[in-house]
Amino acid sequence: MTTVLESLQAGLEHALSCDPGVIVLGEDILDPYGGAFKVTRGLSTKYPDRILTTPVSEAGIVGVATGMALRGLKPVVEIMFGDFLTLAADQLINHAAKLRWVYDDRVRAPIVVRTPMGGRRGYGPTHSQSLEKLFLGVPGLQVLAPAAFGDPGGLLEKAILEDDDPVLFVENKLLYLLPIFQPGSQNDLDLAELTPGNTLSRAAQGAKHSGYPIYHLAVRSAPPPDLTMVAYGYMAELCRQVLLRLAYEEEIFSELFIPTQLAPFKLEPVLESARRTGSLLVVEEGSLTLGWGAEVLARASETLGPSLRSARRVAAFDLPIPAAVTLESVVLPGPDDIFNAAKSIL
Amino acid sequence: MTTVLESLQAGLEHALSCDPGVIVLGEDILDPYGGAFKVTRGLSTKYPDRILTTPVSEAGIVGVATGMALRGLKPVVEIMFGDFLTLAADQLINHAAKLRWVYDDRVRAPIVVRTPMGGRRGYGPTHSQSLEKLFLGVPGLQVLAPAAFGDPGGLLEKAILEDDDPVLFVENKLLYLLPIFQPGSQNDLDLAELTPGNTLSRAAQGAKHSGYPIYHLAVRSAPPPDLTMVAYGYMAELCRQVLLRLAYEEEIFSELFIPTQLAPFKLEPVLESARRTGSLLVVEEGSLTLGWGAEVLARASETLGPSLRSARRVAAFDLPIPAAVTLESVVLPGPDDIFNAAKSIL
Amino acid sequence: MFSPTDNLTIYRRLTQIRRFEETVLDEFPRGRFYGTTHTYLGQEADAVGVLDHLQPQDVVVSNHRCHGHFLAYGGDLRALFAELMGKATGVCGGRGGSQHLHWRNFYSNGILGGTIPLATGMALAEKKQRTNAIVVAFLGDGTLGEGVVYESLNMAALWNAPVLYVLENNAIAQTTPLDLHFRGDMADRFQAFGISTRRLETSDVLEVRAAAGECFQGLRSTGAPQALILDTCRFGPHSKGDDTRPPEILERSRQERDPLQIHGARLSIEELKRVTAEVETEIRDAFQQALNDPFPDVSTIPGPPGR
Amino acid sequence: MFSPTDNLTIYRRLTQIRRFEETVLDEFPRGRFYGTTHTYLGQEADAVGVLDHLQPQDVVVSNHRCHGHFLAYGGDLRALFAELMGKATGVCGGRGGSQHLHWRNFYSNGILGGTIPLATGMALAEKKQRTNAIVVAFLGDGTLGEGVVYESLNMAALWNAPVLYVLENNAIAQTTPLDLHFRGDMADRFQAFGISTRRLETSDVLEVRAAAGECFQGLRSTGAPQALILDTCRFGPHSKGDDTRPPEILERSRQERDPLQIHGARLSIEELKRVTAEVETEIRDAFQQALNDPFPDVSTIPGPPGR
Ligand SMILES: Cc1ncc(C[n+]2csc(CCOP(=O)(O)OP(=O)(O)O)c2C)c(N)n1
Ligand SMILES: Cc1ncc(C[n+]2csc(CCOP(=O)(O)OP(=O)(O)O)c2C)c(N)n1
Ligand SMILES: [Mg+2]
Ligand SMILES: [Mg+2]
Repeated sequence: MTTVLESLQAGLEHALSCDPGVIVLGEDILDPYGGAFKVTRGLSTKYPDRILTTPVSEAGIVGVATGMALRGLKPVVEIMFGDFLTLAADQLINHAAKLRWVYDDRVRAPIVVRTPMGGRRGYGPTHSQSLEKLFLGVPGLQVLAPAAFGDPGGLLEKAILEDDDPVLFVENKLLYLLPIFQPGSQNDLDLAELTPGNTLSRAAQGAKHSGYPIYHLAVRSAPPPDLTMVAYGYMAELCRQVLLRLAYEEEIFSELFIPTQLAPFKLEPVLESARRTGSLLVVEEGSLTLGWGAEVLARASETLGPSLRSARRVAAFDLPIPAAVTLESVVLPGPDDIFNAAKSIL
Repeated sequence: MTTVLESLQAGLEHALSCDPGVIVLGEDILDPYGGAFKVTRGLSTKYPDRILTTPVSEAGIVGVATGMALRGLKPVVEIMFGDFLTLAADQLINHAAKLRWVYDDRVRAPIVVRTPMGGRRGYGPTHSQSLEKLFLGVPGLQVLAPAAFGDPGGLLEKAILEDDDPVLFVENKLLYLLPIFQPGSQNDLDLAELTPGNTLSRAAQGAKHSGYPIYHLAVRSAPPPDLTMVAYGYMAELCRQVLLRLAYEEEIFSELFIPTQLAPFKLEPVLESARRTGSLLVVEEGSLTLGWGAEVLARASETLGPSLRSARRVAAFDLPIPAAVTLESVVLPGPDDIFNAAKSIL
Repeated sequence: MFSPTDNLTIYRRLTQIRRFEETVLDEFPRGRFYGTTHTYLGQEADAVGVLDHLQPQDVVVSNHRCHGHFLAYGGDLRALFAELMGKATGVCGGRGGSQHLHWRNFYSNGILGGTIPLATGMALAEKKQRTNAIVVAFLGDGTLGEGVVYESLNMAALWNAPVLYVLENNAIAQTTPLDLHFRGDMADRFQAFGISTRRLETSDVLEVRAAAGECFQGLRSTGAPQALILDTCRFGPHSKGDDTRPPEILERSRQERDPLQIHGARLSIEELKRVTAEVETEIRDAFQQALNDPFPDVSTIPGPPGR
Repeated sequence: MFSPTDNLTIYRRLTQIRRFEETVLDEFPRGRFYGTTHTYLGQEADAVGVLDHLQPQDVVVSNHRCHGHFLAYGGDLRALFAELMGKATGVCGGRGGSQHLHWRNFYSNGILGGTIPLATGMALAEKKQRTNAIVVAFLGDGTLGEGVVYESLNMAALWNAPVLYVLENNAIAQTTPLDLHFRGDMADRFQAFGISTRRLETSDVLEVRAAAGECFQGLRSTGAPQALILDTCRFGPHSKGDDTRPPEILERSRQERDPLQIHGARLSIEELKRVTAEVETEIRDAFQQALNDPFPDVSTIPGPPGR
């Protein structure tokens, strides 16, 4: 069975083999080490000229990559821990994401910045955050997040090869070793890949492809769902577990949507479902306030009005993430939190 | 009549005169220039040793100020344009805001980072943004925004002298020359200062004072409001105008809440009002997605459920801000947008 | 541009920049322009001297003070006026404004320092694609305050990026004089990264050109990054009406360090008069055309859902 | 600590750090510790030598590789073990973990480089408050990649911050050797900002102490910032089991550059044995106590509304 890590490795390698303009930059990405989380393992052996291990200069690396992208290459940057994206915030927000629009649509900056996010490994407050929320409302920046569903490597490959605009690619650390759930049926569950929404966002217009998938998971032959759940990354895996538990233990049937594109937001299938169920649960690992779920709920309430009977977010506490695992497990949202929240809004 | 600029200057100066630990750092803040927007004018003449003009090093300045704060001073940093906060993001998020919690509550980092935000002056895509939204969900960081209501200088002074935790203080550029609307009656309007909510956030517990005010504005002797509006900074001024227009032209009565503390979010009076009116309009100058309004709507929908009949945000387009004024005025939300949105949700 | 140039043409370029900038400052109070502007008055020799070495494939990365760089690169007067007026015919259709220009291989941005890694990456991309292009990146003394500059210097040296960093040291950052924002030695700031650095104090465009020539030479032969520090003078305010320097000092540098006077001395009075008059007309026409140009069509802006 | 120290005590400190770190690496696979760790093996002479000059009012700012700094500062063995185990008795009650320690005037953080402006600001605050305190800030060679370091050096020089930057150059950043992450001259990186810099290649704690003494001297007399570059060797993996260097090279540096061996040669066999045995007991007791210590009380964590 393929893991998310293997899939990402393969996607990255395939992108390198398809297009000589693809170049990978990051800290400690050379073999034999192959990167802190091993996504680049093997690449420097195969493509020694196109794998550039860098100094510890997150802002500089992203800037250098953006310059490369403006002049014809397709750079992929690895930021060792997503926590360090704060250092590259100016490069992402005031340079990479802006230039196409500011330069009157006459340049493209096709960079992909990959980075592991998330906790539950006891790495402490500066190596465990899920900071993607900081970048989800940045005009011109797309944010993608693979999950252990569908084709994470294909997602990465598509972002590298087919997307003209800057992409932030967020990999939750706990995904790497998970096996991938393929579309189809497995253990009482049905997984389907939906075509993405049709929002006319500028970014979508710029992409050469038809969009990034949303996955849909539900208990096989279940009655119509009572609850709409939406989650991305590793939280989708936790939601999968909770979805089964709700069905078995509580006879609560829910459908889970797993978007791979977080920003620009495309929520049509989620909103449609919520209109039907009237109950929406949004689950994320980042801290609650102004997390991804805030925008989901805001759009849901704008769009659905009173037909949204109850809505709720499950997220991390608004606190730094403590190193001690006992503390961390309280601060981060777990399966029980999701389970209880689901029951509480029905 | 006192302007917001004069009030802020006075507040800053008063803080300097009250506490010898207050020290001001920023680019080009010395007299005779006195800072790009003149908030520091006169200070270096009066307090030559405590006004430090700095190199062009936004990250470094915030870091230096945080170090000073950890060791007993009360530094106030001016970032010349809020657009450059991206450069200090790591210092704010991974240092200043985190250290108190991470160090087991045994340090305090009482810095205030002041910065002008906002457009409508034709400064273009890197000098016109309202980027405060990036910092509204950062655990440990408080975000304040004065408006031309009440006591902007007092707000600043309180943040400097009485708050133990880091504060980001966001000044919309168009506020500076506005006269201040004092609590009481003026031109058919009543302004009241509300005591802030009682949310038990950590930051509030840390503050030595009772909280930052929310202002309430309504047409004098109006019937019960049909609509709840909420806005901060300069958008509160535009909402004030729209509130009158709605009343005069459409006989739509609304009440406007103007929070001075954006984060941590404290929305009790707003949510109470929305529960009564069933209609909530949130107005901000920053770009729509995951702006301040997203969290307001998310909380409203979580708290109010179906009694929130209709909710809507007015915000900037999800685009960089163009330099040309004709384009900029389309991208940024104006009075007509607010007016139309208000009518549309009733 | 793109080939060694005669003295008269050089003088014309200096004059174009000078008159463009003066026109901008004159017309600003009349509400013709929007937002901010940073004029190149007094520094004209830098851009004209350095960019005279450019080949068509070369790239220029500029900063907030970009009008002079843009015009020396061959940028169009009318398009630049129009950009500053927010017109559809502007360099970036009015989106960029004074600080954000892009045309051919020219790029500028108003975030100080942030352009330096971009320039470095561009140079690496050109090298990888074997275009023989060189990237010229302009920055000011104040910009040495930004950390990302040093991150870039290190990477440029590490990977041999074909980039020439041109530091225009006018000894002031906005209103802050060098001694309040800078310590140490300016050449050392580059040499500490193993980057070969030349420094000269001049406002003579031919001296600048000669020094820049050596840098280009070095770059094209070794492929290693180079730095050129030009000690220069800013004659005007930082932006508009915000000059806090003593007028007598300014006056002295205008007397002693004027690139137009210095280079003009190489031409005859007739030549000077002719070029001045011709440029005058050019500028007036360009300004007038830009003034008559249409504002951008706002209906092209894609809005958010719901507005 | 806080006064010149005899050879035996110095040796004891070196040994405490060594045995602490070895214990951590040994026990990690047994699941006693959480998350990550960066051991100080091989670099013990740096912290012990430098911090021997500390006065009680002085401040230490440390980085990801902070255990050795913390113990040399006088930090408690059990509290450090407990912090790594996520116990309530840990230095920061388990919140910080290996990289985020604070006790008295000691501060560390896992974000590389970001600590350097903090240290600089602390020094300025101490100066303003006339405490006579000096701030010692540790950083590694890889951290010279972070731009904010240079922003800080400039400000330290500009404002005469009483700070001593101690660069521990183990010629590697995680797995990246110096020649793949660094160009230029390391002392120049500081001197380019006008910061007086000493460099020495040694693993002899007394040599380190002597050089550091000159820096402290310089600092206390001139008030100007100083830099000390210590060329050193990392004996262990970067974190755990992630050493990609050839074992023979490592073995050689363990033979030739072991601070314990080098300094131990100044003591008698009996002294060595005694100290080693005593430290052994100390470590074992501290570890055992920490192991028995309680986990933090999770009920003290304030939750978000609605959970
Ligand atoms: C990141 C950033 N910080 C601050 C500014 C505001 N600012 C614009 S120009 C300037 C001074 C720049 O000085 P220098 O680099 O010497 O260039 P000069 O203006 O002298 O040409 C400042 C502080 C900016 N544009 N970007
Ligand atoms: C901002 C940031 N980037 C990257 C890392 C990941 N990281 C931790 S230690 C390290 C290498 C540091 O090398 P050096 O500064 O030489 O210190 P050493 O580990 O050799 O003591 C890296 C890249 C980090 N902690 N912080
Ligand atoms: Mg300058
Ligand atoms: Mg090292």
